[in-house]
Amino acid sequence: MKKYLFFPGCSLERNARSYYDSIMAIRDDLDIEFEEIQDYNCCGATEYTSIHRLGSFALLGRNLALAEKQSNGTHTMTVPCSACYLNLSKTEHYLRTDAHLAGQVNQALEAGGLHYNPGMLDIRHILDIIFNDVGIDVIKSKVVHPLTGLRVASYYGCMIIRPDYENRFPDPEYPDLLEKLMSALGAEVIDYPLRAHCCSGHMPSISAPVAYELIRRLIHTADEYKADVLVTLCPMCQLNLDAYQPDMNRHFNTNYHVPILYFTQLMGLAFGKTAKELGIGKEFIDARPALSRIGIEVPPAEPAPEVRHPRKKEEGLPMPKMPAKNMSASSQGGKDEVK
Amino acid sequence: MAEQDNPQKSQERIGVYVCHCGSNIAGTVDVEEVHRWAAERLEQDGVVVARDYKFMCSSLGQELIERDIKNEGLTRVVVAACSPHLHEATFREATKQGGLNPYLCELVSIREQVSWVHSDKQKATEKAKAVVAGGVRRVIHNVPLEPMRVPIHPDVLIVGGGVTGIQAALELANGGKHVYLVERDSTIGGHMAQLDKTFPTLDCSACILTPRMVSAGNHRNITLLTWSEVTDVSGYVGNFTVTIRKKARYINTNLCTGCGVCSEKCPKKVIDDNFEAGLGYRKAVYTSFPQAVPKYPVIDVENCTYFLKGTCKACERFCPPGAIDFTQKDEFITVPVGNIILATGYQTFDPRRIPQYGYGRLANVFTSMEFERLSNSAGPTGGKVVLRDGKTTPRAVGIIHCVGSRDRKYNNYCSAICCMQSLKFAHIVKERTGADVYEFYIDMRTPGKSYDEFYQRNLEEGVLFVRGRVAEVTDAARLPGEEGKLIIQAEDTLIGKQRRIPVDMVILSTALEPRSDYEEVGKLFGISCSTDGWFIERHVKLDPVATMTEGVFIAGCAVGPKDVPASVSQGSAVAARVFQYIQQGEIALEPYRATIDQEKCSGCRICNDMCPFRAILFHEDLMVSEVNPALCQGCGTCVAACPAGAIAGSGFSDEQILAQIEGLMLIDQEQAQPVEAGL
Amino acid sequence: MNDALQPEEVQTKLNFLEEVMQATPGDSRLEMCIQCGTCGGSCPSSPDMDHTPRTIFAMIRADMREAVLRSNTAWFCISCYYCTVRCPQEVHITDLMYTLKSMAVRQGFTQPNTPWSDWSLTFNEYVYNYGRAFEFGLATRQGLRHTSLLKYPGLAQLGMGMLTKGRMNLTPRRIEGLEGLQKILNRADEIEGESQ
Amino acid sequence: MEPTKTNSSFEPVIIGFTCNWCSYRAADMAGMARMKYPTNIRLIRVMCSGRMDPLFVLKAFASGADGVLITGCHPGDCHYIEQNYKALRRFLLMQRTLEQMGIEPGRLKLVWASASEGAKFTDEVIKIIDEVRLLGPLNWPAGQEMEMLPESIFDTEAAMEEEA
Repeated sequence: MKKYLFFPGCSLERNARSYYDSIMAIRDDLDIEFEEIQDYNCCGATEYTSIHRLGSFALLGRNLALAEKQSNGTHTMTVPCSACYLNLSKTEHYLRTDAHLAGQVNQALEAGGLHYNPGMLDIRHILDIIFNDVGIDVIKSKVVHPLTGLRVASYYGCMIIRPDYENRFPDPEYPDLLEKLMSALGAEVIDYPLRAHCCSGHMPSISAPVAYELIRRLIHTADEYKADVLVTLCPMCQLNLDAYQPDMNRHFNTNYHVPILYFTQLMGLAFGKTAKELGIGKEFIDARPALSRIGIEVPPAEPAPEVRHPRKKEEGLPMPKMPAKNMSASSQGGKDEVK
Repeated sequence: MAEQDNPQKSQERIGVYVCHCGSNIAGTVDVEEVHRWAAERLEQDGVVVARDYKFMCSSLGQELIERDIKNEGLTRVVVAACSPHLHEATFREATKQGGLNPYLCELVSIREQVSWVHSDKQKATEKAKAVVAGGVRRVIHNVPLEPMRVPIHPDVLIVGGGVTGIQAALELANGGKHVYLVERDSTIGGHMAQLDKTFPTLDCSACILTPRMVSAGNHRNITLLTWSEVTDVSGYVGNFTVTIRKKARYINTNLCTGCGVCSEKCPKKVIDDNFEAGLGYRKAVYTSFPQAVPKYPVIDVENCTYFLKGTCKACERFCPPGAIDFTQKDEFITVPVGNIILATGYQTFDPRRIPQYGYGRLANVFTSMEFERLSNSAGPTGGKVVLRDGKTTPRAVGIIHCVGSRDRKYNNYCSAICCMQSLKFAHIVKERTGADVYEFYIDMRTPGKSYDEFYQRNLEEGVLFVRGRVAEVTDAARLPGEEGKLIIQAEDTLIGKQRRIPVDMVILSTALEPRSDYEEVGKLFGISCSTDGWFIERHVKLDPVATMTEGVFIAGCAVGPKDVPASVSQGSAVAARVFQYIQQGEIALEPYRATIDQEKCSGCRICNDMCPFRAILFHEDLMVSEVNPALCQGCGTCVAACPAGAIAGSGFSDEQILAQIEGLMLIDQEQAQPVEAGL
Repeated sequence: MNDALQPEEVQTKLNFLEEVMQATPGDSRLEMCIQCGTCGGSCPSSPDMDHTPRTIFAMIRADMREAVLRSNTAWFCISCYYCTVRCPQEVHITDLMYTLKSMAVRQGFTQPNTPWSDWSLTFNEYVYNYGRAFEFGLATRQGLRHTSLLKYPGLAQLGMGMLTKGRMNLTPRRIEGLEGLQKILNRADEIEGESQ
Repeated sequence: MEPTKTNSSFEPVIIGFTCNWCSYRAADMAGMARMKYPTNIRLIRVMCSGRMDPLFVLKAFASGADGVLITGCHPGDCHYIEQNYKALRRFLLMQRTLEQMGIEPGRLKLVWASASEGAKFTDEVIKIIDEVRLLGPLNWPAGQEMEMLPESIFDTEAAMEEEA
């Protein structure tokens, strides 16, 4: 059993409780253990750093210092919230590379009786841990209810893959970790083009129309690609796309219905956990109709048939070859095809 | 204390010359202070003249040295300027003109190793003083040397059969010199053979290139070695020995008539990633294009059914002269040449590295090379500009500049040809389809004869220019009119607004990059590459086709991105540069050689095995070793190895180096004990 | 000596460009901007900004302090970092937007009661007073002040939904080490004040 | 902040030996690319790192240098085929000898840099300056006469033979 420090962040306490619950529900299957950081404070989201430069580093420095104290042999701290992840890793990065800044931050931390040694912690997103440390093979071996027939759009949002201070993710524009993960669960993976676009962040609170437009784009394209569900890995993305979806519909006079779930919830379902323990049902856009298709009556697992290349083979000009590590268009569901 | 090391004043009369190099040196080093210091502080060492001058390498600067030698009776010269690799020859020549042996001149670098790498003026000045003192102390121990002369083999090796290599080969061959033209591919012609039109005149590329290819192929002074690669180079200027691997073609070229029946009958169709840029097909036995030179096909063993499964041989069965030979093996030949020209060209940037442009994911995003083939009348669509479905004519086309160029994540440099190439594409699209064409550029760069006029012509033709680097290309429609289109999203920087422009086809003007094997090639021929990977010129402005390695020359896109006219100019230039050597008949080599003082030699033979050139022989009768100067290359390893100190290395003797070390440290002793030094 | 500006004074007075760069952590590379517009083209909210980020950088170079700090551009940055990863000159654009926001607040250029600056200030107030973000308080304060509930009636419904689904607390949670945190934040602001 | 252990005003002098074909050109390359490094290093050109005589290193230390940097072509790239391997063997022996004489081995470094590695050259120069600065001044009797050194020091070739 591998042990990690765990930084839940404010959202996972209430608004993203189902993210927290689903992570806890699958941790035994993944053979990982979490040591939660005690009495952590808010990471400041995108706001604290907007007003207080040094203060924001000190705010995060307190969390790093607490984590270092609790580290006890493990130096990897995993973070499920993308904003917390970015802020913590950014702070670690700047403290490690800028000795002057590190000095000032530790001077501030001293006022609270704390100290952080830059370089002591590896900050990693939970997706990174699940994908790279646990690995697809283990995940596949734990699947008892393959999500066969469920069309899933994978959505990363921004802060996990950009700016990616430690180069942990191979591609800031078109990643495919979640796609591989979802296909390991037996789901039908959609080549969702807006996978790394913005969920509108704090915009709903600042300028609702701007937010609605950004949310519309994402939901519209997911709908175009006939996604049954859109999975996410960030509480803010989930909140914006889920809770504001009805308002967005009202604003544009549309009628989209794209349920937004955490990827850990789908993992839990595939691992045979109950919808209830995974917190399913707390979303605004009800995921149950889509999920009922893969409930108890789910047909026995059979390998998904290969999706045909959208272009007819013998006519026309050949497509450029894509490197093997990326998924090519032909291996993922396109806009116009539903199996 | 320093004086105690040198109690006697040196007998030599030394002139010290400190170059400003405009502000290149003078901007960071107080050159006047350096020459003043040298005059005062190094007087004991024999410095009788110390001057600074704006440009020592200018004729006036050189005359300064000549005049001082004559008028002041100088016996040694120290120039503090740029790297010896640049101007050592210049100042030695000036010294010679003044009447001294050229090897009594020492050039020390205060530009590449001082002013350009430091910014603190005071510290840089102190270091420059140390460097000058090192040079002065060293030059006292210089001895007159005579350069060694070696004959130059008149044959020339040219690597790369693109337009640059062809041009150079023809120039030399027409001048009566024999050329080995080595090309990795099965045909010469290079990238230019793939192009449809050439800007700005829009001549058909094949029409102007193929006659040259044919001339090169038929020329009695050109030995064409296609499907071949250089595997080894040894020797030095004038006397290289080059080993070339002739890869097996599996075609007996003595019998083959180039009729093409083999390709016709071959049942295996393969995507042609090379000549057709992945947009068309070829067979497993193929010639890249009908006008290929030589006309002989090759068998692609990775795809040939016979090589994969042991059956088929359709080509063999149908070949009229029976030229197919499945038993052929790679062949190695060794040729002596005097000079080598590298015209190895470039490769294009792989736009899959910029995922937001969608290449490889979105069918109708094309690279510039794909578009060349698409618009080429000999290409897969017969020159019809259509989408990847092979039939639909686009109604709107977006052309994106600087894909992989001018971007710190990929290549810092401007690829030089993309603006003009993009204008050419715009013109062709307009002419053949009437589609709306959008050009997305950061800066329009059209310096060249009639180039800007071509830009004007595109404006007249109604091409729409958007100044803004494209952010992304997507098929995710969100506005009316975007359905089923590719949407190009960019800031139109001239109005300061984000725009989304729906098009049917996107062409990426991809960067020109150094060949991926530039490092191995550089190593093989002993030349260096810039951090980008382009070969480095001896002098970027004044000697752009020579390299720091004597006898190895570079031309064309292997030196940096270039269009056709510039490549051809370099092809001619490099030929002229090589001619000069061949016509001289012989070349002077640095006379740095080892010699063994047989009186001191104890016959221990340690040095014998040290020499990789086997230049040291042992006289069993006398029990002493001796250096053969014809074989010695002057590395000095044996000099350092001799336990008896019996081996001397001319040009880099122990005395010279030890004195230089002392000189370099002189300034610190002065700072430590300024009073005692008694200036 | 005449009254002309002394050379040292000329040197010590930073222009706006230098000031912005100095106030940004690390090497922001702002001086390297080539005005290509990749940022403005990539930005999800640039259509709603007074000026695109690229324009703002040109204005910074032109020393247009007030126009830059009064504009809504930085406040509309959502921190998606597309501009940062796509910028061919590797300018740290998102970080620069944070710098501009804090400069605007410190130099008094934000109009009071704009939803954007209020949002940041309110958010930070909760962080300072409780050590945690407090969604309910934030949403109600922001909603009451800036959102016309008549125009967006769904927002009230949303709040109710959050409560009934158990996704929002009615009272903020205070961390135990709040006193220490406040000392840390105060000290940080002091140090920053000293160094400026 | 912890006070630094060394005297910060100490500026070491490093003598650098560069081979004509690779590392001298790397130094030129660094200049042409306007890379920056401190002024503490002063370079001497030899034709090959194989020319490096232990005598040169000792002379540099005896003349007041605090460190010596030997640079050459990468193994396998030597203009003279394999002479840099000889430089390597000699270097290892020299380091051992220096240690016996009470000179920290860190004061003598061997680094490979090809003609295109201006950046690497720059990095290595900065590195040795920093490292020697930490070691502090080399307090060798100033101007020590070479003759005073034990004869055995120069006998590295014999030792090399033995090793080989």
